[in-house]
Amino acid sequence: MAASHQPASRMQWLFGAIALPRGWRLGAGPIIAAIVLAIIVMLSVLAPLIVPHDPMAIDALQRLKGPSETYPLGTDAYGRDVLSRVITGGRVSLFIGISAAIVSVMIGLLIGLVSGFFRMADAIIMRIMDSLMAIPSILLAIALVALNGPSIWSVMGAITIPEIPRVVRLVRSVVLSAREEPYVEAAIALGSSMPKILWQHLMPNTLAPLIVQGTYICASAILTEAILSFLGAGVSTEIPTWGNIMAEGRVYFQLKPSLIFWPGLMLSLCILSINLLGDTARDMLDPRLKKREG
Amino acid sequence: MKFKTRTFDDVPSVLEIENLTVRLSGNEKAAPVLDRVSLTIRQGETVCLVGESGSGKSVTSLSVMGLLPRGALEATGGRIGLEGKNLLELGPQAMRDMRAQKISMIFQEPMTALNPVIRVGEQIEEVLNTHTKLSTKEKKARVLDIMNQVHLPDVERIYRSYPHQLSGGQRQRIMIAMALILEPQLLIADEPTTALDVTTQQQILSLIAELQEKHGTAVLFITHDMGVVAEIADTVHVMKLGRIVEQAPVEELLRRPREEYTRELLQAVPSLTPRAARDTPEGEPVLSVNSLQKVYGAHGVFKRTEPTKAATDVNFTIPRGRTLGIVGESGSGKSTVARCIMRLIDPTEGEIRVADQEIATLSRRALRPLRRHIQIVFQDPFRSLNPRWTIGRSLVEGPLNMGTDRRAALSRARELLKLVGLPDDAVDRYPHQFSGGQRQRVAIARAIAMEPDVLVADEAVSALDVSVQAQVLDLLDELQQKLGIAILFITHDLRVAAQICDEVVVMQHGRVVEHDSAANVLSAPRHAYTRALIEAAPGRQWDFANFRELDSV
Amino acid sequence: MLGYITRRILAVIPVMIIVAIFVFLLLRLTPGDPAAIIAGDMATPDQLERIRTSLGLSDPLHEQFITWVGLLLQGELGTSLISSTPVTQMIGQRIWPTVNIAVLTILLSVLIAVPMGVLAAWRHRTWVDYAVMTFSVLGFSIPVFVIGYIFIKIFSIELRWFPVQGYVAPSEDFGKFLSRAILPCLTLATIYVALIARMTRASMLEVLGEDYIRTARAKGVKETVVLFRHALSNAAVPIMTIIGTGFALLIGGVVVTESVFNIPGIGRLTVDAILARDYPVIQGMILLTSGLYVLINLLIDLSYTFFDPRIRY
Amino acid sequence: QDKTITAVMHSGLRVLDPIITTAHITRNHGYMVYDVLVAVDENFAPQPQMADWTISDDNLTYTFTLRDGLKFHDGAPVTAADAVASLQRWGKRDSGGQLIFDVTESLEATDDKTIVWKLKSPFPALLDTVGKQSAVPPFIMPERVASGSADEAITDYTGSGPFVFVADEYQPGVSVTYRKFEDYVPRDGEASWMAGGKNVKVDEVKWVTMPDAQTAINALLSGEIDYIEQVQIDLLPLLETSEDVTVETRDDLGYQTIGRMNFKHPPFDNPKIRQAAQMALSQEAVLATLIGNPDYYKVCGAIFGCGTPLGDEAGSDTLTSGGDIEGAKKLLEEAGYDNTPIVLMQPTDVVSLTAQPVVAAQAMREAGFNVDMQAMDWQTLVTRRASQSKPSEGGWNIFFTNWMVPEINSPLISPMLNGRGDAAWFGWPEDEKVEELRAAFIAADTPEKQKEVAVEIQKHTLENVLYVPLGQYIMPQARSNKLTGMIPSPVPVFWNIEKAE
Ligand SMILES: Nc1ncnc2c1ncn2[C@@H]1O[C@H](COP(=O)(O)OP(=O)(O)OP(=O)(O)O)[C@@H](O)[C@H]1O
Ligand SMILES: Nc1ncnc2c1ncn2[C@@H]1O[C@H](COP(=O)(O)OP(=O)(O)OP(=O)(O)O)[C@@H](O)[C@H]1O
Ligand SMILES: [Mg+2]
Ligand SMILES: [Mg+2]
Repeated sequence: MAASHQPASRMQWLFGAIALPRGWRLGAGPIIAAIVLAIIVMLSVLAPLIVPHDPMAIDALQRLKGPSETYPLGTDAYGRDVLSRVITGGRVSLFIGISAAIVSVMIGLLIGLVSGFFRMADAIIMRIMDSLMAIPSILLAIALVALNGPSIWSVMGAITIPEIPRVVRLVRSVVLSAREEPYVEAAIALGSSMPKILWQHLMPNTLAPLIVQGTYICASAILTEAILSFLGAGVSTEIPTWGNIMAEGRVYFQLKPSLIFWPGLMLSLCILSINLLGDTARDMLDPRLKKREG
Repeated sequence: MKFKTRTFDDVPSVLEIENLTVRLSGNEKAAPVLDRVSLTIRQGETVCLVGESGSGKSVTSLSVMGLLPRGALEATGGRIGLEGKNLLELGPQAMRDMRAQKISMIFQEPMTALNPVIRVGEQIEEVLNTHTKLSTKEKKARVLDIMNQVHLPDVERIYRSYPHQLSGGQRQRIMIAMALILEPQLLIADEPTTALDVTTQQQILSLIAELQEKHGTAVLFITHDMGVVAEIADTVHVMKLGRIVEQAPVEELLRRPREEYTRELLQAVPSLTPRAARDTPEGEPVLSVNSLQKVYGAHGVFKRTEPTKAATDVNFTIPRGRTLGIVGESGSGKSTVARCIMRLIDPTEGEIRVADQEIATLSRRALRPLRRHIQIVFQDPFRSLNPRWTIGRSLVEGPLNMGTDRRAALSRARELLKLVGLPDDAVDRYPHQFSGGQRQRVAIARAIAMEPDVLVADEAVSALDVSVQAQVLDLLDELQQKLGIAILFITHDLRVAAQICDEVVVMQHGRVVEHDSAANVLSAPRHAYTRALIEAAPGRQWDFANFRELDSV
Repeated sequence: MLGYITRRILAVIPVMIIVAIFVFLLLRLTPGDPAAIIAGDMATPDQLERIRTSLGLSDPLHEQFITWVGLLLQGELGTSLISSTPVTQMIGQRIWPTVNIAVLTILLSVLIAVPMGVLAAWRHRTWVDYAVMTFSVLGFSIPVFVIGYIFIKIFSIELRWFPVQGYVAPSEDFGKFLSRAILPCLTLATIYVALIARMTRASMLEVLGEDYIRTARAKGVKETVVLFRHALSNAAVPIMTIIGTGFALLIGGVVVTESVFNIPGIGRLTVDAILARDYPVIQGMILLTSGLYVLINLLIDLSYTFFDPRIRY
Repeated sequence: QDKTITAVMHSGLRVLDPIITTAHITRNHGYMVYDVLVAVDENFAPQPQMADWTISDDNLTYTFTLRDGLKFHDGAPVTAADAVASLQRWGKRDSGGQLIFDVTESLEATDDKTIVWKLKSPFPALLDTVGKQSAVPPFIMPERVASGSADEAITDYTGSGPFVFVADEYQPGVSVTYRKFEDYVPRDGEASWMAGGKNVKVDEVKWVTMPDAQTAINALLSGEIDYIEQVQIDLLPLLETSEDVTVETRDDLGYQTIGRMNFKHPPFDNPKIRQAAQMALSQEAVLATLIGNPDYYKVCGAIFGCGTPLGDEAGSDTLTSGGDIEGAKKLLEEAGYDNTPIVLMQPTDVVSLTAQPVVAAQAMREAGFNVDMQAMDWQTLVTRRASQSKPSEGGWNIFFTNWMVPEINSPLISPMLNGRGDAAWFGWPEDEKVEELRAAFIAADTPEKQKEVAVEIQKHTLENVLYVPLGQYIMPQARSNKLTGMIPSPVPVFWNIEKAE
């Protein structure tokens, strides 16, 4: 038992209370979720090897066709194979969704912790965040594309930057309550440094709301990417992403809903899985929900 | 000494617990937390439950309330009979009706048991909202009335306060008020007076006695204070390791304990006679406090409320290796002084010197290296432990900050846990999985793991049964001998103060009213308040250790 | 506290200054030429240049900035380069639909989401919890336009309960306002219901294990009171944050919903202005929203002290 | 109860000055609010509108006489001075107008009702130009308005036409309301295109913008609106089932979609490579992707448009027959293409321009081009296409756009046939041959001769790839069956329409 703490020590420092408790049993839900997510990620990564058609090859004569043997999910308005596009679409979408979520959550977390804990910093940081919140991501996207050239990074930036203030606010609000807890006083009395208190005592409190916010950002980034594409400030609409497949299918919603259905299904499955995993992580983080081992 | 001697042979019983067994959920192999506990309380009877800390007293009471933590503990056998119904089989709605109407409970740890974001007045009032149909005005009047009855000062202010703005004892009295307001048939009080000074305690006890008189309330009283037991109990049950080991009318038990454990317990009760004086060591005092003052600012969105003067002109010094006790009225500013000394709050005025360093005005950053010199055991141990951290992790936090190697810190932590009488697996458990007294011991272990020069102990042993208490006090004494720790010991328990303090400070209304050697304060008190305090010490005519009356009072 | 509020309200000024400079620079960094929009496709370079000059776009950047700040100091936002309408008038026309829809949406969302989240936390890991989660996930992973179309299909086209599109000011005819606003609000609400419900659930779970919940139960109060008064008020701070930032987002305008339901709100105004590089309109819009955000955030912050008295500023 | 027509127009009205801009929506707005002196009818023949005219025998003096009863919306009578000021302002902005003023001796109001226009040399197309309905028509405004700068948008919207602009209800880009001008005196006779009697039969016309095509259709089906100017062709099936709605084409000429290359920079400075690119392209592929339904598009190799007097398809075989990838490859090889990336600008926020770049990029890639398709918004494209920098440094190689056929149906007006290098339209070809041919066209005095020159220009254009015509398409309109009497014209006009209750 003693030894078990040794290798975990550095990890513990980094992740606060996240150490996986022993005796925790995963239910079927998270396992299925992990498998679904893994399959979708695999499909996306391996897309170039497995798709039946070139996802960008257009064929005007095959526009908006229903499912057939050559096109199992039919074709879109450019006569492109929907199946290939949906599979390939995961590449950009998952990348943007997950990285936007991670980046904005990480940056927001750091800023929010500091801002929530130090009153002096709070006044300044939050005013900057207020300002940042007011910049529309479309404008940011167009400007970033202009500065940086059209690239996935510009899109990432344009999606992530406006999310940061919202994450900061969330983290800060949790810290504001938590910093009044006596155990924080106790940590001060024990001579813990501020970074340590922030990261080890306060940060774990923010995780549950952050998991929620993070999955939301992930989903909304994937959808926002499409909006930006269509305003000419995103990834070229030629490159399939779940977002822009759906956005392109928008016009055909009443005539050919399957154009939206498939990418929508993939996205929903993904987000559902991430949510289930997030919930599981949350439960694991809460010792009060853990069972004591015998 | 006059014991209660009423017989309850033909009085109907209110609560009948038969063979109650409680186990850790999903763990059949582990030893049960409660092992076939049986207990009967009759109308108007006061049953005291005493015993080792962690023996299952709180779990017993929670089982009666149907409030065992879901997913952690569950009742696997036996019966809890109330009015002919088995509470273990009641549905949630029926159980809800039972609570407060028929049974009320005073929880052990008042800080965590009060909702931090609702004004305490409203929290009391809520009981009335749920179970009566009074007008708003009547309700408020009832609440203020009960608050007065539990001797809360300044009830209008406290009515509007949030729990964190109250002292430990004040919170506890809120809990009591909440439980008493509806005059229940069965009152379960889980260490209701640990944070109360003896005069207030006396008031509360007589309040409960009055209730019993008027309504025939049956009381299950859990306590560590044998003095209280002697004063109020009709019947006493002694618990150890989840089992009731002995059960007898109070006088019988105190005079002729049958079980070995009971005898040990009684023998461990400290006497009220102060310890032999030790001479003051040479050299500068380790801690000196000079005209310390603390005023809690008031705040509200638009209206200003009166600020609270919690401490005024407090002066004292503690030399190396000596112990200074602070006793006094609940809410008199003891914890405030302690927190100022720790610089957890900023004193409004005054000087604090620790190891020759003026710290009252140092910045947080500059304070950090000094932290190892001065440590505190919080009055409220549960909240002072991070609920997400294992005990082991909490224990090594301080030493790691001071540069101790983790392995060494951890083995020292285990050692300390053993010294304070906690089981071996404690390091890997979380705070909520312990009993109140166990958590308090964790807090003590955490503070002494730092080997400080000054230890501030705020009600550090109040939740411990006397045998464990003795063990802990011995430990402190030993450390003091070895390392020369100076201890600031805040307590309500005059017996404890008598045992370990060299000097005693008596506080009332934020001021020091008396300050002298322990012997002088306890045997020849000068201030009226001090005299009242000593008068009120429960069981002072009884010599517990020798199972007889004290001859010399 | 009053002092704090005053300080925060005064903070509008530095925030607006930062935003003003930032937006001004950002806009001039983006390629685009309002003159080209005005002149149309066939204009010659020479004509373009003349229009540019007449719009003041040929002046050096700092002069344009000074001119604009000068206007601002007189309390003016300038006039649209494209339509020559005063910016204040344009924003004035467009902000109310957005605000009205936003308020209604948030009200609706909170009313639906909070109980949902509480229920999910209470029935943690039961089918109720999973149902709420699935619904929530659909809420934020389905594009709003899909939800909008589906609502239109069901409620407007099949059932004919509400009009397909349009906006009528509530002051003009409240009934008509409601019948037109209800679908866009519901559509937007699906996202916010999802987010708020999940946030409620997450923070409720943190709180439900606390001892004071046990105390509340010991008092015999109803389970709803335990959940909504004791637990929810402790869990409220992050939920309020989400509601507040969500509201801010709605106030900033929601382009897609405004398009689907043809609501003349500021979301479309902003996007149109950005796509047309109508600088004064964009600048005015962003300045105004930043001021609004400062106020909304102030309200959020004040709500914290209401829900958690331990929080002080 | 007022009779109101609610119409969804192809875009939002933002600019209210029909002289300063060539935007179609503003021109349409112009026709609502203003009247013109002369207007072409459906046979392309100029007809008197506000004024009758006489031409001197030497073809140098045109005398216009205003008809009686003309009033501005503020009640003031329309005078010759107003007309002169309006024509002059127009002349500064319209390219056709500029050509006339280049040869104008004088233009003056000799009395309240008479305008005398003297030329230095004959300008046979004067009446056609003054009466044209495309680009910028010379709308008649009050003198005080028209005497302002031609580079600054007007702010006084007092008009002379059949409808009054309701300033209070105007929301730029969202909606605009017009009320019937009670004092407007229509000309006698049937309405025909922009000419004839403009009889307003409703009280109010409201133009609204609906950014969402499906919403507009749903709104039309549910009777919330009366009219959609342009229906996305893929969505027609949604309307076909309804008995209350009619889908029709109002204007048979429609639009021409085109590609334009940059002559200044490699590789398209090389005519062979331009030809290779053109050879790779197939009109059918572009149109089928863009429009889908073949009823609404026409493969047409004529740079002046099919169905127009000058239209001729000479030299367009590869374009009209589905492209020749192999031929393009060969040509590209011959030309020694060094794989320089082709910067192809793709505007993603304009629905009618999203397909062309994608289809073209694929075809050119197949032919061996290294295509760098860059997505951007239309505004960025507009700015960027004006840049003469290297493609790698913020310039470009090729972009696509659409024209209304009347805007390109003659060498005089088609901007893409200007071969004067830097003074030419974006792409800046230096092409003396085309300039010569254009001069020859102006000099040609009979339709036959003109046609002959036009065919030459057609051949030359495709050979030198001045631009690539990618075919013609029409946009149908949809209206509620309650609306009757709408006249077929390229500009949607709201006079003559009746609305049943
Ligand atoms: N949630 C829990 N999970 C696991 N074990 C628990 C839990 N709560 C209590 N225990 C264990 O049950 C035993 C009995 O606890 P209980 O709180 O009843 O003790 P107690 O007699 O009230 O002690 P004290 O006097 O210290 O308050 C203790 O050993 C404690 O560690
Ligand atoms: N944060 C606060 N804000 C306002 N008043 C406070 C605050 N904390 C404590 N007080 C008040 O200050 C007084 C002294 O409190 P303190 O906690 O020091 O008492 P104490 O002597 O430790 O009492 P006890 O023995 O009951 O723990 C009390 O009246 C209390 O209500
Ligand atoms: Mg206990
Ligand atoms: Mg205290």
